[in-house]
Amino acid sequence: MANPATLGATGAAMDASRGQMSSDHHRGPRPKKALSRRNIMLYGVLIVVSLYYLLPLYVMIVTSLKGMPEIRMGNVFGPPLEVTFEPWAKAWSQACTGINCDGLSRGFFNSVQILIPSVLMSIAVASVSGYALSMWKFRGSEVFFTILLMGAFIPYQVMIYPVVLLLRNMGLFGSLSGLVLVHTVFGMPILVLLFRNYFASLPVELFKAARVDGAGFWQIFFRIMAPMSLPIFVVAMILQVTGIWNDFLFGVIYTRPDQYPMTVQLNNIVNSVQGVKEYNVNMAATLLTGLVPLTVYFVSGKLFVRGIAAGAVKG
Amino acid sequence: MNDMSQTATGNPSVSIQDLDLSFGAVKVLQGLNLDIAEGEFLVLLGSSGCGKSTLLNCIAGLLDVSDGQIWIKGKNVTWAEPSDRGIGMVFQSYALYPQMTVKGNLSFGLKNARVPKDEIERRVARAAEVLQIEPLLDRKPGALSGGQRQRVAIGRALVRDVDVFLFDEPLSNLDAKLRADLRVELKRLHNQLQNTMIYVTHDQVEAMTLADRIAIMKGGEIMQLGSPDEIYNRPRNRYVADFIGSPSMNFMDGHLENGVFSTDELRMPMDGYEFTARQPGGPAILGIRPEHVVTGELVSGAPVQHEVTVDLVEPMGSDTLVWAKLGEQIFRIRMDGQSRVKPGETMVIGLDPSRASLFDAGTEDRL
Amino acid sequence: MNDMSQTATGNPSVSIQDLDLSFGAVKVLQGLNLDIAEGEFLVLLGSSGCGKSTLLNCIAGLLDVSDGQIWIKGKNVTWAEPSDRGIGMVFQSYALYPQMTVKGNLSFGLKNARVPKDEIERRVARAAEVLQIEPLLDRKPGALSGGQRQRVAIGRALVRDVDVFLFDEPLSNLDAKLRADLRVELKRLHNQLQNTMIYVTHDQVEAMTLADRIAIMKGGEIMQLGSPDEIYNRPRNRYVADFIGSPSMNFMDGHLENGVFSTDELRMPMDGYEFTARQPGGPAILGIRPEHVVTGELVSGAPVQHEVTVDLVEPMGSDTLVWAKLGEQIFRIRMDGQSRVKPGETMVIGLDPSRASLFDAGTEDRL
Amino acid sequence: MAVAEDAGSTGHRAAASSGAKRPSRLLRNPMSKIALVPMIAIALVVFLGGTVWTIVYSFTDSGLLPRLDWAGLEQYDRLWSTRKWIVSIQNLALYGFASMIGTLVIGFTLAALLDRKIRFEGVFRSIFLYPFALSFIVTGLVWQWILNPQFGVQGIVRGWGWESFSFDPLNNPNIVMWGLLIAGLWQGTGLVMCIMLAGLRGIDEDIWKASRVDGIPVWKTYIRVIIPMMRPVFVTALVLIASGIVKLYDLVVAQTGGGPGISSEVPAKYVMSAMFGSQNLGQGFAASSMMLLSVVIILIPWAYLEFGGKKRG
Amino acid sequence: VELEVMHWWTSGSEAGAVQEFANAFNDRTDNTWVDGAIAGGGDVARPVMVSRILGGDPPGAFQFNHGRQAEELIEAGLMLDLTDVAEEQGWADVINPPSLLDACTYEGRIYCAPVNIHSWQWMWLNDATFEEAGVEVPTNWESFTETAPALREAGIVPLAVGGQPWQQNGAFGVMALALAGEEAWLAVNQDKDAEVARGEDYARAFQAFGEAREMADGVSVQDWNQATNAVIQGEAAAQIMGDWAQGEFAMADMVAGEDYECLPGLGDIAILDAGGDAFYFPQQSDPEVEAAQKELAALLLDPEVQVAFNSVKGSLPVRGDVDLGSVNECTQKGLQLLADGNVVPSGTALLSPDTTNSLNDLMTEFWNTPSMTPEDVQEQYAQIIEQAD
Ligand SMILES: Nc1ncnc2c1ncn2[C@@H]1O[C@H](COP(=O)(O)OP(=O)(O)OP(=O)(O)O)[C@@H](O)[C@H]1O
Ligand SMILES: Nc1ncnc2c1ncn2[C@@H]1O[C@H](COP(=O)(O)OP(=O)(O)OP(=O)(O)O)[C@@H](O)[C@H]1O
Ligand SMILES: [Mg+2]
Ligand SMILES: [Mg+2]
Repeated sequence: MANPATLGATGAAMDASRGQMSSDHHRGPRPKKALSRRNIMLYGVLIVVSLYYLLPLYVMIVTSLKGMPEIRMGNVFGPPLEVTFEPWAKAWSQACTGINCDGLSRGFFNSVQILIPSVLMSIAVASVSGYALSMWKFRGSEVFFTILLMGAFIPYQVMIYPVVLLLRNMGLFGSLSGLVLVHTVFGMPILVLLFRNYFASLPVELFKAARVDGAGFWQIFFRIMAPMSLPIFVVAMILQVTGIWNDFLFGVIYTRPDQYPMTVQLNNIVNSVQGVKEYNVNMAATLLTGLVPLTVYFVSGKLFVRGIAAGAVKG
Repeated sequence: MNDMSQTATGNPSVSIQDLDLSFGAVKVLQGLNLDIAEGEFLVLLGSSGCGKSTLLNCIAGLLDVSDGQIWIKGKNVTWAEPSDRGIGMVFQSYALYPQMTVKGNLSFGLKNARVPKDEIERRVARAAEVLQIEPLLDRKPGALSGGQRQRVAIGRALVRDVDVFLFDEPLSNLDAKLRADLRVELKRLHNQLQNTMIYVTHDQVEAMTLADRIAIMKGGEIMQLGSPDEIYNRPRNRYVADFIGSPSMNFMDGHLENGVFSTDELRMPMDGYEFTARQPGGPAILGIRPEHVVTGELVSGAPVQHEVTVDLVEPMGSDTLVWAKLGEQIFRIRMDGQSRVKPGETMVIGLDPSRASLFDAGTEDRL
Repeated sequence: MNDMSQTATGNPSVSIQDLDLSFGAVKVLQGLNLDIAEGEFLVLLGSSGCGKSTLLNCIAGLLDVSDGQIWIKGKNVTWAEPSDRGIGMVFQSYALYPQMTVKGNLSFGLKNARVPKDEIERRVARAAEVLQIEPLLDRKPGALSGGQRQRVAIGRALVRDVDVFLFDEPLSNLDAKLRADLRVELKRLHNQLQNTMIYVTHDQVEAMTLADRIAIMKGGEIMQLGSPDEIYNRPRNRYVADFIGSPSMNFMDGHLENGVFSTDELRMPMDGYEFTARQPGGPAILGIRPEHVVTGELVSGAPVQHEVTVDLVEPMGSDTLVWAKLGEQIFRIRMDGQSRVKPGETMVIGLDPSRASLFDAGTEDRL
Repeated sequence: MAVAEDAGSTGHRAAASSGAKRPSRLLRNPMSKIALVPMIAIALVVFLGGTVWTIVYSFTDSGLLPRLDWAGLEQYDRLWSTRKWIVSIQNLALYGFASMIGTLVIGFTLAALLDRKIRFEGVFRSIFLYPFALSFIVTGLVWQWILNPQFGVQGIVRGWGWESFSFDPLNNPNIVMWGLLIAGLWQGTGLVMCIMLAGLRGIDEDIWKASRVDGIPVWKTYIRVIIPMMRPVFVTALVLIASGIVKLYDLVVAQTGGGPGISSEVPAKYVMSAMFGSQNLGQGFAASSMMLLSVVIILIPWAYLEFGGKKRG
Repeated sequence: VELEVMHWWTSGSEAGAVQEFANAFNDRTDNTWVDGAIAGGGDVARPVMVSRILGGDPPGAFQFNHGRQAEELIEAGLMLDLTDVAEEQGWADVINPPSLLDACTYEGRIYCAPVNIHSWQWMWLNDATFEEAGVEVPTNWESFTETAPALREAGIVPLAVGGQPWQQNGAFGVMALALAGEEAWLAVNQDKDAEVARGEDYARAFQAFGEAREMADGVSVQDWNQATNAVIQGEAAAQIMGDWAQGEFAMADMVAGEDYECLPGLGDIAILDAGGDAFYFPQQSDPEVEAAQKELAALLLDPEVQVAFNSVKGSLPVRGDVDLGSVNECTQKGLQLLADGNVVPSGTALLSPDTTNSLNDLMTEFWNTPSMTPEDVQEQYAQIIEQAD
């Protein structure tokens, strides 16, 4: 095929005949895209904003690599003159909680032990509730949901004593199952909201088809709905992992010392009222504590956005 | 009692009695009666929002009726679970389970019903054979084309060995070509299986080609129930007449007296027209389908002739649709695809009273 | 350069030259050339995924082309902003701004272009009048029916006083009846405004009725560009022949020698057929449209006659589609709606070589 | 119609089956109701029960331990005559308003920027989201440092030679809430951004095309077309943000401890310090009852509109 | 048996001191010390302790500031009666000052074991700063205020006060006792006499506190140890803070009497308040546990344990009959005052936490609101005292 346009494909010819109408052989000027004003603005803003978000992380990392004398000198932003990993080691395995000096490592396993059943349990209960609320509505179900939603706005601290009394009556106070129950309860409002909205956005026909196929409540949930809802489960997991992993109040109130989560150690390292604050150890400890949720974020970042999309878009 | 439910013959496979359904204050279905014979292919046809899907969902047990009863195969199933009614349903969006393979989709219902393993195998194999989807059994729905998905959705109803199939606009998501092919396939399937089928659509070509009987619905009520032929040729009222047929029927307001219909332009003795009552009279509406207007050489044979002016010509390949003016009124005429008429020309058309329809101007019922 | 772009007459309104477009490694459009005359109604027709929308988006400036040029009204707009190209576009999903009233939708673009207030009023009023949506001006899109939304979407292009209208399957979301009505309205609008219109669809009835010229696309290339009549009667190759026409063309494999086409069953002298080349020969495919098969009394007048067995009958009201067997081959025949044939019967059909198409068995190009 | 009735009664109605009788509303789909029992129990026993319990005890003079010594409205009297409470409420109103707007605006803006088909979207998204993972116990301290007039931002800028530069939000009672906001936004916007981003991804591509053909600038399209379309997303985001604001506590304790003076006190902190600092549970309960009341006043009409008004198909 | 002990002693020296208790308990008895440390002070730890008690799973023992904080728990009968242990060990004879034991006594029964004494009544001065400003190191509040302009001149902030409310209220308490006198102080704190709080003597204290507010302008830190650090670094000249501040000077290798001075009672009235910590023992159903609790109670006041604990913690022992060995000048001053009986009960023993908290809020508001006059704050102070129970 004879292609006259190929003649004009060279840049020089292109510019020379710009705006000329007589020949239909030349190409219009192709605007430079990569460095357009729009892109400079866009990335400029993003990078500046990123700096704001990264600044605290930078301070934390830098501080965690300094020795105490250097910190006393007071330059928050300066890079460490002498890099030391001792604060990290100390935070992990030496920092004292009362008379136990084995750092965060002591609580790490407890945290995992609390985290796993709590996350599983809260997601299990919330997903089933959200599913029932969106697919098996009955008169009044929304009223209960509204009450539940109110729970999202109650400061946890207010609920400490009522929950203590409740757990006591159930004989669960001070046990791991009690704590799991508490996490489940307080995770409910937001999680049920998320799940309910997500399931409501799935096609009703699927539900109907499954009912015609003779599937019951649980079969529809496990065989049809749950496998389609991976993203929202990931979202719920991220929310709960973050919330439960970072929880201090419930962990310390509803368990006994041998089950204290990592955050109790973190609090003890960070919050000592008297004496010298070892800021470098504090920072290292915080970063260490945040590693688990951070890992979860990075691993599931893509699914996160997708899942929230489905859950949130349909109000 | 009207005659609708009596048209069905034999012991009805599905019988709907005085069905009412309201969403809150909105009454969607009202006192609906319908009997569907064993092995019949019934099409529910109606404009959007008239309650077709609602009726189908009631039959399937996916909506709780407000009042009335539903009988399937001689059993009152008004409050039975969907899976216990002996029905299979195919949805507009197919509603295939996306994470299961085709085989999984087909066998899900059977597994729920605890059908033995080898029996499941047998039935799935048979359905796959009937629908020619054997090579697809291990794929997931996402990897299927629209037509294939449709077949799987039908297969899902098929394997369950049900008495009644319910289809809710199963072809409306497909493009024209595929729709035509699957329509034929469905008809073949029905001939082969001889199950009762209830089919919702708002495509009249589907309705006309597939149905043994068509129920035209409007606002939650059945306007007319009859064979495609009956509905096409003897619409019970103006709504049905207008609804069925594309391009739609031409209507003329006029007056009927002593068996002669007349307007300002036209005088038309209704010889050969079968009146429903003896010698009606008064203001009336005459309806003539575009394809029943004759042109060219054939005009001379038509009982009534008239001159019209061509307004717009739509060549459609196989046919040509001419929009002409008869006095002030727009008149649609379907002509052969090879016809060459131009806007502005005048031509003579011929009308046959025996193929026309007459309606009372007030009640709009057929005269 | 092939001869396609030369078919257009006069100064082209839109001219597309050697257009290439790729998404990453996938070449969607390749070396596409197309000239569209001032005031022409061009329809892009093709199966799903063939690149129709992509081409339209390139013309609108919504996709950056990889290579080639686009000229509109004598200006090179290859890299111009969509709003500066003098085009208006109507989308399949309408893409109305849901939170604005109809009036807001119509005037949003104008306000933005700082058109004076009274001028905006004037233009909106005119568009509303043309489209008959005056009573809807204060409603939001959510409160409109499908057809009304469609009109608003057209109105949004209309008020902008553009030279070229682009439509991307504007009717495909509507039901059959509405589709037919709006089709006619669009045709009227074009007659009235005389703008250049480029219209994407995969519905052939739309294409046939609306187009001045149709471009049949396949895999990012234009297969045939010509008037509806040309495309219907003289398809350039087997793909086009198969694609256009519903029910689609019947094909028979055979052999052409000395102007006679023959299969095992049939011998058909091709008298009256216009060959594109002189005296071709060899393996060939014969195509005959179902509506060009004559039956009944007319058979005697047909040059070739043959007996077939009826397999399936689809009455469609106005027509009846008969699936018959000619030897082993399925043969579709369109008959009058009043015909009464039954499966199993045999009947005689007549074929007219002058209305048939012949294709080379290898290249599938028209002979 | 009567005929059909008769035919029914004589014909097949004899073969009555389980489907014939209308089952009671309660017993239909029992499993779905059983499955909701935990949620209903939690809603009623914990949240409603806990609320009622709290309100009841707000009328007592409970100190360290809850006990039913009635005190009438005394706690409320005292609450509303305590300056700290008034300041807390004002602060929360200010912070809540600013944070709501700020989080939505920043979250949406970032999402919009990320939605412009940019490279490294995943990296930017992670950067904006990571603060959500870190506990405020220490990040509050870091922000304290950064905002510290001597060795934080102010110090650095002065070090560059701009001697009169002044930026000490945490030490200035008038602007301390803004200092909190800086950190609050830092932590909370990432999640909202994710929600918004997801919402943006759900917008029909054709809307964008239409606005480009209409020649509408991008920013205007966002404001006039896209944002109105994302109402449900904003509602979800709002519930999340609002619940975070009402519970605002950790951030204040970590960053300012309520200071300088009482200038950055917030209701949740008032409740905490009344309950566990002053050992005056009654007072804490009274304060939290007031907080709940205002939440209910906002929530109930909203819930009514959301669930009560319209029915979904 | 394993006995869980909850406390909020988590910093280096505190934890070291607790270790002394734990070692003694583990070595000398058949029981095991299970440590339940929760940092963050009483506000964080208290709800945990109370929750545990309410939840029916109380710890074996827990730390409270002694005084009125645990009153309600005792009233509710949730605490173990230690009277028999106290009598057996003769606590009444050895505990000095006796007010400590009074704070543990409710309706004649003893419910807690005091373990240490901390006193608020100190002012710490960095000698070098005064030298730099060219003035004498002051010996009382009066002379300190006179040096203030000179210090300012030299670019030194006269007084360092941390941003937390308890520090400001605490500092005022010290000034009130020193400037208004013991009598007025006791009338206000012990007898809740609002008239005295409105009176002349207190007006002087408020005026002085107002001056202090001006003198403190220029140091903006939150934590008390940061303020102490400002003094150590020479940015500020002095700080009013409890004896726990001494540890910071020691850490910075400063020597009392040479590098820094300490003025008990601001040098005006040499008197100390005797605050401190005590352990409480919740009622348990298990008699074995109860036995262990009593063993621990006895052990806490054991002379050897007292010495070991207090020398690590840097506080003063509650027994008058033990010798801490070699101590620095400031500690010696404190011990001397204790021995001389120049002691008043601590604020926590006299005022309910509710009142203390209200006062904290008031004083911090005053401290941070320049427009608030000493007269304003005096009136509001009096009102709070009026309502105190
Ligand atoms: N859950 C519901 N709540 C309230 N009204 C409803 C509900 N479902 C359907 N409707 C109303 O009932 C009427 C009938 O709806 P239905 O879905 O049966 O129509 P349809 O005939 O199937 O229409 P289409 O051809 O568009 O599918 C409509 O007016 C619709 O608005
Ligand atoms: N953003 C994209 N990235 C990659 N491939 C794309 C993209 N958009 C379209 N395509 C591919 O380009 C081809 C042409 O798409 P286009 O949308 O133009 O088809 P179409 O003819 O409009 O089809 P339809 O009738 O279904 O609308 C398709 O194969 C499609 O998969
Ligand atoms: Mg429907
Ligand atoms: Mg397309």
